[in-house]
Amino acid sequence: MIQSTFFYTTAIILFLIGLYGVLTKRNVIKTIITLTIMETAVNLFLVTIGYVKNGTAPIFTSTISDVHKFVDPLPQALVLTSIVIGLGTTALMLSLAIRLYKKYKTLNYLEMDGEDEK
Amino acid sequence: MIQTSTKDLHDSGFEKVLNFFRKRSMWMLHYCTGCGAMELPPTMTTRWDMERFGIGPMATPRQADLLLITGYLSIKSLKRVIRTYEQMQDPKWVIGFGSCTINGGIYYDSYTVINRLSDYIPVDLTIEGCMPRPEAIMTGFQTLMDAIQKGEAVGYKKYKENYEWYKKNQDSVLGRTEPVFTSSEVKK
Amino acid sequence: MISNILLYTMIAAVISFALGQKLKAVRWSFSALFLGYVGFQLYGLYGQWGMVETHNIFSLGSINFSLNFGITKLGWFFAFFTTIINIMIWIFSIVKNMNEKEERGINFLWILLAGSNLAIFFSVDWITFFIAWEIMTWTSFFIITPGWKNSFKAANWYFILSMFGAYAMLVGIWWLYATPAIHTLNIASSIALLAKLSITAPGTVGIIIALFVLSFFAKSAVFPFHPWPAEAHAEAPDDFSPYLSGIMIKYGLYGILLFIVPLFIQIMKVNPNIAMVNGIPVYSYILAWFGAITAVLGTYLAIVSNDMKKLAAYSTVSNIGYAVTSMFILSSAGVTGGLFHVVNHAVFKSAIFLSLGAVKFRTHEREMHKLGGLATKMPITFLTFLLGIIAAAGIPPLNGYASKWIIYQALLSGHFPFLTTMIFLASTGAFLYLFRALHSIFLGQLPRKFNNVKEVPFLMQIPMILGILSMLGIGYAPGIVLKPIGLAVKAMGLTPMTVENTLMVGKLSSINTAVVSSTFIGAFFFAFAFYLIGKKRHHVEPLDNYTAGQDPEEFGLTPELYHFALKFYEPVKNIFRPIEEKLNIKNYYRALVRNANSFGATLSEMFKLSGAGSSMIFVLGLVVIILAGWML
Amino acid sequence: MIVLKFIGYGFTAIIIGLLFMGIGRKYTARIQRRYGPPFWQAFIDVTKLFSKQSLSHNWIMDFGILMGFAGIVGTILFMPIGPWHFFSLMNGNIVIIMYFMTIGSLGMAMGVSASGNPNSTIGISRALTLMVGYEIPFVIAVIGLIFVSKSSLLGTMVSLQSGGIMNWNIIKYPFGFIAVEMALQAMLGEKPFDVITAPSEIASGPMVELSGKMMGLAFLQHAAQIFLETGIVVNLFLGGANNIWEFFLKQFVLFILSLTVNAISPRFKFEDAVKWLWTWPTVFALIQLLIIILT
Amino acid sequence: MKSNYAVLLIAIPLLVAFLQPLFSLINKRLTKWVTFLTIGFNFIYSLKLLNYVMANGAQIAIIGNWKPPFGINLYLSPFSMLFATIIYFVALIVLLVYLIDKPTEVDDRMSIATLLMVMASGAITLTGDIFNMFVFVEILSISTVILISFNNKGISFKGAFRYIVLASLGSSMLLLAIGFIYGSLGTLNLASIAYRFNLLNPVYASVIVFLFMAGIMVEAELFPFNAWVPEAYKGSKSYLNALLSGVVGTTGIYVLFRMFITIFGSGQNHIQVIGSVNFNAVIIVIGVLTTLIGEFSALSQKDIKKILAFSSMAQMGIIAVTIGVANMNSINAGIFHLINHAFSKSLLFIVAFPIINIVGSANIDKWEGLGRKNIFLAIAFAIGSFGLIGIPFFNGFWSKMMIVESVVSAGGWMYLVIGTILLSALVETFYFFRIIFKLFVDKKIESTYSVHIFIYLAILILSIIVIYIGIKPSFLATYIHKAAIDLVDKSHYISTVLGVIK
Repeated sequence: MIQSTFFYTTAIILFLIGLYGVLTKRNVIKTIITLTIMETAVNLFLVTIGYVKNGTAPIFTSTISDVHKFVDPLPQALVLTSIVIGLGTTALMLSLAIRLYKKYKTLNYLEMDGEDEK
Repeated sequence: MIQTSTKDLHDSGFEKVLNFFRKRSMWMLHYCTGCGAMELPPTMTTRWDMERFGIGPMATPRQADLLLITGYLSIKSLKRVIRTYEQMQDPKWVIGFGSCTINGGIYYDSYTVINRLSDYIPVDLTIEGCMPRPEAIMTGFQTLMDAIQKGEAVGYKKYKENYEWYKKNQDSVLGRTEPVFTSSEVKK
Repeated sequence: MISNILLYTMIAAVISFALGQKLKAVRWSFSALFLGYVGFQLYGLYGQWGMVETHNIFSLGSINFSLNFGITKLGWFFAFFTTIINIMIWIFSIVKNMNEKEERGINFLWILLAGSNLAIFFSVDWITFFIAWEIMTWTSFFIITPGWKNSFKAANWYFILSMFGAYAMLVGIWWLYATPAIHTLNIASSIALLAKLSITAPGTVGIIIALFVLSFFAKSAVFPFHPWPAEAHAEAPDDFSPYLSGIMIKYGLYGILLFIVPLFIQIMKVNPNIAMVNGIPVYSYILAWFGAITAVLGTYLAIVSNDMKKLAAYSTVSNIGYAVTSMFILSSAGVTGGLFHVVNHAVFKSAIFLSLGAVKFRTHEREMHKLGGLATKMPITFLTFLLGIIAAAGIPPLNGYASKWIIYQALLSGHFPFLTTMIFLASTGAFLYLFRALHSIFLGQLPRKFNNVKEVPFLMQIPMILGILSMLGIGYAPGIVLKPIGLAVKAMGLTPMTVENTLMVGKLSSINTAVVSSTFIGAFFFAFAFYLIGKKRHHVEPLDNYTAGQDPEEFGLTPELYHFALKFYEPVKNIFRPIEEKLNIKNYYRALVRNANSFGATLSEMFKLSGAGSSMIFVLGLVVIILAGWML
Repeated sequence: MIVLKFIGYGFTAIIIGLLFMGIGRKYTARIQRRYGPPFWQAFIDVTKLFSKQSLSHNWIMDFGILMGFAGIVGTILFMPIGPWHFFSLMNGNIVIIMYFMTIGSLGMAMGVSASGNPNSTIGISRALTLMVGYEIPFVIAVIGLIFVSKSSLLGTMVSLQSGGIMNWNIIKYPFGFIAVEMALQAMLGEKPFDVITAPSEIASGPMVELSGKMMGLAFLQHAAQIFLETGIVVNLFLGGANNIWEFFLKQFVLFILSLTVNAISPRFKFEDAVKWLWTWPTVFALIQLLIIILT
Repeated sequence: MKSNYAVLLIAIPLLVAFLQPLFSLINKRLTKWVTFLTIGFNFIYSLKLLNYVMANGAQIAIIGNWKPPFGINLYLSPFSMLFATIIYFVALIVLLVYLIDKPTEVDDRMSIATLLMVMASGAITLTGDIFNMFVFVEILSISTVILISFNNKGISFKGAFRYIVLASLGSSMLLLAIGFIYGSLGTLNLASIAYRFNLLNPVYASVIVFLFMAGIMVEAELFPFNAWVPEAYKGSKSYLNALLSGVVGTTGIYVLFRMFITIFGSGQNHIQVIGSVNFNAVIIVIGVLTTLIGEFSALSQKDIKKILAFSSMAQMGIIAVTIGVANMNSINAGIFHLINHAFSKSLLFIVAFPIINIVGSANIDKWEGLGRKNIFLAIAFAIGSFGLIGIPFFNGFWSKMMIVESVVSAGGWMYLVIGTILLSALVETFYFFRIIFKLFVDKKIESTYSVHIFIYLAILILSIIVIYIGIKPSFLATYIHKAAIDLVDKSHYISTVLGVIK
């Protein structure tokens, strides 16, 4: 139980760090990094939900039939999906960062000015 | 030269009745260029009080019957006097004050001052003096009143009859001032 | 029947729009003829009181939207008179638009406006009323500013204030509906129920009344909404200004007569506990004061304005003030006087605006000091304007006098000394600006560039002559208008005034208008006899004038210079300058708009701030959410 | 018959008015220690004016001046003159009188400003502004009287004041009378309120272009106006009259009162005149009104 | 069962999207047509399903024969089908314009993104599983970002980047909410969440609702998650903005409706979101603030795209208020207004596209005189604006009337709310009238751009709809009525999905 509290706490701390970063960082790359931290936090959180101490894979075999020891597989599926989506998002963001840098020659979001007409 | 004599223009008939009212209610417009203006306030106020004859000052030529030329007239102001006189409504009379309006007085040789007023507008009465005292002015008014009553003060008719002659005289002096004015009235 | 008329109006509008750019004359003649047809139909509807037509639109949830048209006495009266005045204006428009640049949309929108005009007067429920009200607002906005840049700012004054009013009314309508004791959208029954509710919940009733009053006041330009007419009237097409002033500005008064005044009368009957001043509810008294303030303020603003259309517009404001004051007296004479003044004002103010339109048609000038001496060039126009201002100043024997007399009767017999004084002050002041306009436009020196100005074409003169005739006619026999007004007043639950064709009986005194008119005519002949005495007068040139002996030409004096029209009432302005500097409602409105703009700019800049995560907005939002969740 | 009565009213007003003017001039002269013109001087002036040649700039000028004169003459018909009254229904309807009177002002204003002289227009602008100035105290005072007599007819007010001097409104409502008297001074255009015609400033203002019989008509109008305005005040405050001579006498007393002030006063600056009228007489009128309302 | 085929609405666009590279090998323009046809199929099929659902009541489509709550299901109800249909319809109209837009290098990829976007939006409305919803939201935001960034301008990348950052932030929160839900309720099926939600600890429920709301507010363009709106709209093409507003925004609000009323809501009639915090009040405040900020920001803008963007934001705020008020009338009104907004705003964005091309600028100051050159476009713009600001006999009028009615009838501090909303509406009216005025200014415009017939067609269809709804709203009223009942009736939702539970 202590461990899961630890994980929850870690997840929330990481999430807050990420949130702080997203809100305050003006550098495009740093923003992306903090977002990734956030995603990690959420993933950690999800995994923790399904975590059971000394748990086993949720497969009924002849030896293991204790349902309470089963680790919930669904959160893990969720996390997998989430990781995949996160990867896609990060890739997209990075490609946008490249484009932004090409256009504005800077990575500071606030310094990206001009070309506002049409 | 003046074409008609004033005798032919005298009032007659009902006009003479009206003349009674006219003489008792002379509204004057004083053209105060010269020193004669100084004599008018005492004439108007308590001491001599010309209002008892119905004579009072008026501000505009439209209502005035009597034009007082109180002293010398420069050529520039002659122009205004003529316009003012022409704007007055019949019957109307002119009184010249002092020698300046008779022969130029002390300004007789000035190139800017006219000498004889009656060459330019018909003067019904001139009051001698340099300047005339209020007593003289009062007497002058009364003389004019008598003339009006008799129907003899008909300068305005004379002016109409001899308009050409007066205009010629006026133009002859005002012509001298041509360079002073703009081109617009040279045509006139 | 009514819905058919409205449907035809829409069809007529579309036909008008379909007519090409070349067929301007056809378009305007068509619309005038069409309106003539509508007027004829309306005449036929006289007497069919209580007829209601319902068209369901849809119902969703617990609300049922439907359009209900019915004929009330008040509504018919307004509809008929406004239609007739509109026909007059459109006859004027035919020539005006044939000779000037015309926007095709104007006629289209105007026909729609005329339709919504009828719909307002024939609606018997609030939804219909509001729909007609909204259509009226936006169509008139685009007529005032059909793509002319300088008129846009002017129209905005009108539009923003009107929309503000409309939204206030919207809230009022649904508040009515949401109040369990009322829960109706029918106008007549909502009045009765509100009056009953005022015993138990005076606060709610007060707020609902305030919302409606806001709306009506905004439309009728009662203080503090008075700035819009000057702007809108001045910049509107010249033929639309009469409509604006003669008809449009009356919608608010119609609303007051339709809802507020009957409501107060009902409340007085039903609820004996209401706070009273001089026998009328205190709210009504306050509203009457608003009218009085409007009257005085409008007068002052008219006095100091130099634009002739603005002047006439402020004059309208002040006349609205009289009517409002009179109506809120709630006595029979008060309501009759207010209503009568509305009609009279419609007549003489459209005549005035038509003549101003005629002047502008020929001279293309609006600033009064650039005009002058047009009376000899445009005699019919001058006469229209002269009689118009005589009527507007309330001088007998023209129509404006009759209604002002009733207003004074109402005010004096109701014991409102200060209101009377205010109205009298405004009325005397009216004299100032009206004369100023008369002088600056028609009298004085004729500028040289207008030496070739001619009278307007005959077709344009027709409405003006009609205006003159109706002013004289109503002035001679006010009974012809007062009798239908009596019906409408009776429908509100008041005893109508005793009137005959030429006799008005008041509490303090009575008046026979025919006698007054003939007295004037007799006096004129008397004076004319004196005029015949003596020599015939002779004519002189305008510039042959007392100029202290100076020759005008030599002096460089032109007629334009010798026309005293600019800063005509500078002394009056000087007297009021200290007050005006501190209390200029227009400046408050301007500041409001400025602040709204900068507020918007600040907000939109906020979106650009602080990185892709927009922390600024985010933190603000979180704070709001937390606060809202915590406190509400 | 009615025509003759009409003419009789008109001529009465004119003759009495001109007489007042003449006597007034004499009176002023005596105050200034002058001999002064004869008391029929005003008649002489009018006759002379009608005998003179006259001009007008356009038909509006003629029309306006006629209208001005007609307005005042018409108004007089509505005023009860002692026992005389023209209309029984509207015997001194004060609202009609106030508005009918303005026909006179409007006509005059229109006529003179048609002449195109700025001096006259300035005069008119002053006259109209001054009108706003004096009508406020006047109206407030009149409203008070209307409240107490419950009628807006002068005739009724007069009959309420009958029966001795103690019933006169001047005794009952002195503050109102003071206000109206102050307003009357401005109404008559006497000093200190003679800014309208200020001869040395704006060349006698409205009259600047009037000549001959135009001026004569204006003169008559002024005479009738004196008659009318003093007459209204007599009816309002001095209890009307039982016969016309008493009426004229009361009018004359009022007129002399205002002439006395005229003879010894300087001229107000224009804005100050209006401001003054809006302070002192208005305050008096308001005091009167409050007294009436509260009692 | 017939309704099971509803999965085709998701499957076919997905399949076509993956086949698009193959089509692009043949011809790049072909991909546009394929997209168009696919969405066309979706629209027609969803229309059919809508009518079916209207007649036969709500249905579920079970995927893979796993019964809910264990399997994934689609929930076909009047409400969801109505919005699916509208989303497909708007997309179809937008694609009509997209078809004739000048060909670019990236047409094939753009087609994919569009398809995915529309598919995801449709799927969000249909799905009965919260995690599916999350996935589709992610797909929606990613494809939207791609769509925006294809405009290839600095501002598009900026907008796209801001959007993706906020969307990731939002989806993290969404995921967190899902985690909380799963951790506490052990289910991801919406119906069973709805069934058990009131069993939760109120504080815990509040956290979930808060996180969920925060997650979806990015799509719904609600304050404070709407910072992306101005730049993204500015960055993308005008007609694609119709998708942003008409599809993405509509979807976001749809989710809010579904979750707040049906899933988290307390049940019949006056619906209160479950939890220790008064979330109805929160969402009302958010809505009001969004409206206020949107309208006033729009007032200060000169760029038509930004104006319309801020205006969309504001309208979303108004609809959010109706969600918060949550009585029957307000829900009706909200749904109605959402539909109206989708049509009117799409019309405006689509009209803005040829206008920008004719005038050569999105700055409204340069639009002066357009009405003299092309009266049709000007009138269409006027119709769209009238529909949006609620001029009588245009669609928005009725819905705004209903909104005012419902909010006023809620009483209390709602008077303040309605005051603020109407103040904003006043501002909105003003700036729209300003634009319409500018269109009719007397000025010559030189341009050789000729408007394609398809654009006219798209504009005409939307204009007719806007006016038709305005004149005869009763035909829509039946749909809205059923949709609102479906939305409010929580027990019916649960029993339809899960079968009858005691």
